[in-house]
Amino acid sequence: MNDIESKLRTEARNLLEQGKVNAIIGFAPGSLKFTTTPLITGDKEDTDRLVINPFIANNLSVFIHDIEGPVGIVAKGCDARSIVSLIQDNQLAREDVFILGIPCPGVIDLRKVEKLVGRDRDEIDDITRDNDRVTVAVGGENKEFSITEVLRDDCLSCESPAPKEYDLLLGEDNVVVGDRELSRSHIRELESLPPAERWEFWKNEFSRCIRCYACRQVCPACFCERCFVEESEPQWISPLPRWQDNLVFQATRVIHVAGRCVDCGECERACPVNIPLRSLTGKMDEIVEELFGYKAGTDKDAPPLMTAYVPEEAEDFIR
Amino acid sequence: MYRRKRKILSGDNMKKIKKKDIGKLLSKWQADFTVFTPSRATGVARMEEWDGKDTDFLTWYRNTVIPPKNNILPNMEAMFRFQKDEAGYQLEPVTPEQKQIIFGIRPCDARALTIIDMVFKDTYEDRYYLTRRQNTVLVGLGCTNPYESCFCTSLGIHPAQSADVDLMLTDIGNELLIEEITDKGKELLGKSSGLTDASSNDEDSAKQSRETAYQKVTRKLDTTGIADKLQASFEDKDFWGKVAAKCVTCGICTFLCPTCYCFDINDEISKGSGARFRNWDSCSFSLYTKMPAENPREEKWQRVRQKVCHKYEFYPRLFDTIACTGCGRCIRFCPVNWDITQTLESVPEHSAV
Amino acid sequence: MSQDAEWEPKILGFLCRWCSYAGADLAGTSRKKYPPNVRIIKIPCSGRVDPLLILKALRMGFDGVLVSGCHPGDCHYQTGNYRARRRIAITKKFLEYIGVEPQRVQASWVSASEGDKWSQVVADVTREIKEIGPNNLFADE
Amino acid sequence: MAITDISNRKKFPANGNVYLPNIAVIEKIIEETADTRTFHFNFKDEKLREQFTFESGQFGEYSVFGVGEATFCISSSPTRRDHLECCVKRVGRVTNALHRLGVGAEIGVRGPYGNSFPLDYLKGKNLVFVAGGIGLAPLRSLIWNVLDNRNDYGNIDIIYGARTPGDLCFTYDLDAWEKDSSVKMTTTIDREHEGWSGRVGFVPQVLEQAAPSAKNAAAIVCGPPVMIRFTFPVLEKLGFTPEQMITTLEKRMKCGIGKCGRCNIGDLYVCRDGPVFSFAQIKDFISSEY
Repeated sequence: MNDIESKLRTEARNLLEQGKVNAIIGFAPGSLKFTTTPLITGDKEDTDRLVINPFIANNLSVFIHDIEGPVGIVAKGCDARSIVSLIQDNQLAREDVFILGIPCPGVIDLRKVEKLVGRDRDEIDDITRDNDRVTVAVGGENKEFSITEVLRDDCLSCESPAPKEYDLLLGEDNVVVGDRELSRSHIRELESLPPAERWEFWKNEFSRCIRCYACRQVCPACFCERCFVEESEPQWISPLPRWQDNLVFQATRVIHVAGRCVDCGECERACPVNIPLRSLTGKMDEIVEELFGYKAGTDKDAPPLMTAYVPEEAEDFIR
Repeated sequence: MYRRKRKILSGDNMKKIKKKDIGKLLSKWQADFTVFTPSRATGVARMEEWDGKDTDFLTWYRNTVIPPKNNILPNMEAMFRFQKDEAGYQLEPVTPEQKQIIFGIRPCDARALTIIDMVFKDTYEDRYYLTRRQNTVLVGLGCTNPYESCFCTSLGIHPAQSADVDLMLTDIGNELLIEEITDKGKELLGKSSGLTDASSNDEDSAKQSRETAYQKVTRKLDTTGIADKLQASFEDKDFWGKVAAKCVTCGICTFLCPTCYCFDINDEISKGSGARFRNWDSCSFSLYTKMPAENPREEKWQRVRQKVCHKYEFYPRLFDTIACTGCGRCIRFCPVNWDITQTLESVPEHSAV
Repeated sequence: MSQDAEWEPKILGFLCRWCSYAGADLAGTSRKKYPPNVRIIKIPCSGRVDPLLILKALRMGFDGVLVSGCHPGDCHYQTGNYRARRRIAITKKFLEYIGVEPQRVQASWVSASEGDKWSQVVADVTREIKEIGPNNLFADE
Repeated sequence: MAITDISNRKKFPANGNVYLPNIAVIEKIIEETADTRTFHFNFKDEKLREQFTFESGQFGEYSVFGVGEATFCISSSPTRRDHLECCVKRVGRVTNALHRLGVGAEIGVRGPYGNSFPLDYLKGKNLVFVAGGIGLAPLRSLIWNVLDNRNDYGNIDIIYGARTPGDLCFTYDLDAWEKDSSVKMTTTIDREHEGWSGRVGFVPQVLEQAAPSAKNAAAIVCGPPVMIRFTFPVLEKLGFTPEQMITTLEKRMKCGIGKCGRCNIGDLYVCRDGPVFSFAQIKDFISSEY
């Protein structure tokens, strides 16, 4: 148990004991190797199970809506941005959430590790990190990698691993280890293709989409009570999982969450059929930054991107 | 508990084949069947039409992400086409006629088909499912390396033995031992080439291989009295609320579940002609049971409860078997690590109803 | 893409009822000649245009989409067209990124008095879309 | 007797493929309320018209091709066979599409599915029909069935209510039953309404006031879930046992034949084991699943 973990447990317990929050949302050990699982509890004894490690993958802000009244939430930098974004969108009152900020060490991407060592995650014995080096013990061998090789792409482009918005920050702000360009390399690669090939690429990717909607369900920015795909009069897109409708669904989703998406990468991690969704959301983040200088979830007092305007902006494409 | 009663043919007519000759065997079968094998060509592991050369799956394949139910109950299939002319609507049913082999199906997924057969045969026969089922030969391949999420042995399934397939293959090193399980399998074997007789040594190493696989399934679930326990806990909102708290109600666990068979029916039309389709649906979605004025499963704990109880309480009452084969996909692919074995182990003891 | 001489693009126009729809009306009543390729849906304000409508139109096979509203500063609802502008801007860029030809998503400000401008916009948009050819994006093969 | 005995369920698969609808033609449309219509229809195929049989309480799956299928009970009585009827409230995609159809339009019909009201059990008994709104549709099939065999049954009480006078369906039937001296008909609306001189009050309250005897009786209940939920306790108070209370349930359905999954209450499938249930069968589930 590390320092942050023990501090977190104490603070979380106190919050519940003092009745400041109705529930704590954090991470507990998962049932599989190298996983954690969301812990959502009002029971103070449960706080002893809270953990902080390089596998705290979920964006926990997605659970805030489930809890009535004030809630204490363990937040990485990206989670906190999602919380801020929810506040901007009037989905949440600042006083209803107690942010237990943690300087995020970066989350290890198990798909990357699997690829690097050529083994599935459950065949790996251990993954340990020492600053910028990561050691993967597999098949009686220790393989060493640089942290940038195994961190999630969204972590590589992270500019503030520790939340800027918090009630309590557990530990010091982290040094940014990221490599923004590396994290966007797939986007650059796609951009270098002719349009028809780009379309072909996404057509192929969405051919295997099974419409499980995990991307939407894990996304804190997807908070609509009824998603457009569920409307039947009119029926905007067919419920059948054709690539065309899968692609329309996802493209619309990405546009709808523009200015709310904090590039937490959870949609991509959740996708059971490996569609590189972050290459869509990440591009959208670039677009809103380039056009409007906007970064989602960085200023809780700012109006949401799509409700604001500057009289003279983005006029060049209009006749 | 439900057990498949089928005679497994004894050892004296067992065959084997060299792994390097599998390609030839599949090519031979391709003359009469569409052959499906594990494939990652589309970017996700699933049973795909064999490309005529790649047998790499023999090294990487542990199990598919998309379960082979997709090849019998596809995630989307046309049921009939319709067209309107002067005489009115004309309907033309679509019948799945393709004869297919699913090569490499795991015992858990094969059992899953046996389990969902019961629904599709019950009261009204489902032509689409049953025709595909009839037209399919299952060639099982025993596991040698189960996942950490696997718990098939807790549900009476052997990771490397199966009576739910037509032919069963066991990895014995450089070769695969072949057992005939059904007449359909026997017939297919008759159309095969490159096989040699297996020796008693081969059978011993197959036995060894199976035993090792069995021992490797370490996740255990005690299912004793589970249906009664669930029934007694049905109204325990506290329990279900806790269990469901971290569920995000996506459709991964149900869509990737080899025994989840629920579907939706939808029409498509353009310029007067169209088709009726069915596609996978999931009890995780609130829309699944939504009626105009009410929804009996509006809350996510109700939907999680439905999923668990359907598999471990209702299905056993209806068909005398648990509708879960311990394939572990719902655990492995869950974005929040919701673990059905943990849920089932934590069902509280209530006094019986 | 094959260029059938007979082929004429089908373009879906979302026109704000206060300015552009009136502008198009004016173009009609003043007998301006312009291509008949735009099918018009009257909307209360260009701010009504959800990107979904644009995608749905393309999915349905329209060769292009034209959103037209009041000039900046003239919105009947004060800010609707500014919001539309942000939305269409990101939609256009994003669709371009995934491989949709930028010409397929068009926007214009046309006031109630600009019948001439409307006919010009339609002529230009139709020509541009004609140049890139039919929308085969969602075709199966 | 078991109401959900499925052994004698009528199977009526068309062309051996249960999912393939039969073409039927709309012959007449009756405006019941502002959003509810009754469709009279007949199968296009003459042979089928003759062969088709059903029992009161069974339902069908109705198609508007290109839009989809929806589930409605057959609201006409099997004793009156020159056409079939279904009553449709406009609430969604398929029902909207059905309302757009006119006389002569073709629809698809699959069925009949599900079990039916237990006539053998009901014979010789006093019957209490309790219905709300469009919930009268399935009961209406049974009521006419019973009235057409009037001597087989005892007293008949009908308690029917709707939100407003304009929401009362089958007013032509209500008039007929009102005039029938062998029927005790009570019509009520939820709240006072201009021009309504009849009874006012919610169906369960009116039932409680009417207080039909439970002796040698059976109550058949259908209406919105909230009405059903409040009606059972009243019947219990009046001395009806769970076995004496019969209802027909409505759930979202797709296949109608127990495959697609969604309409279950516990291990009972409303389409396959129902839609007619005794309260005894469903009381364990009714609190949280209905």
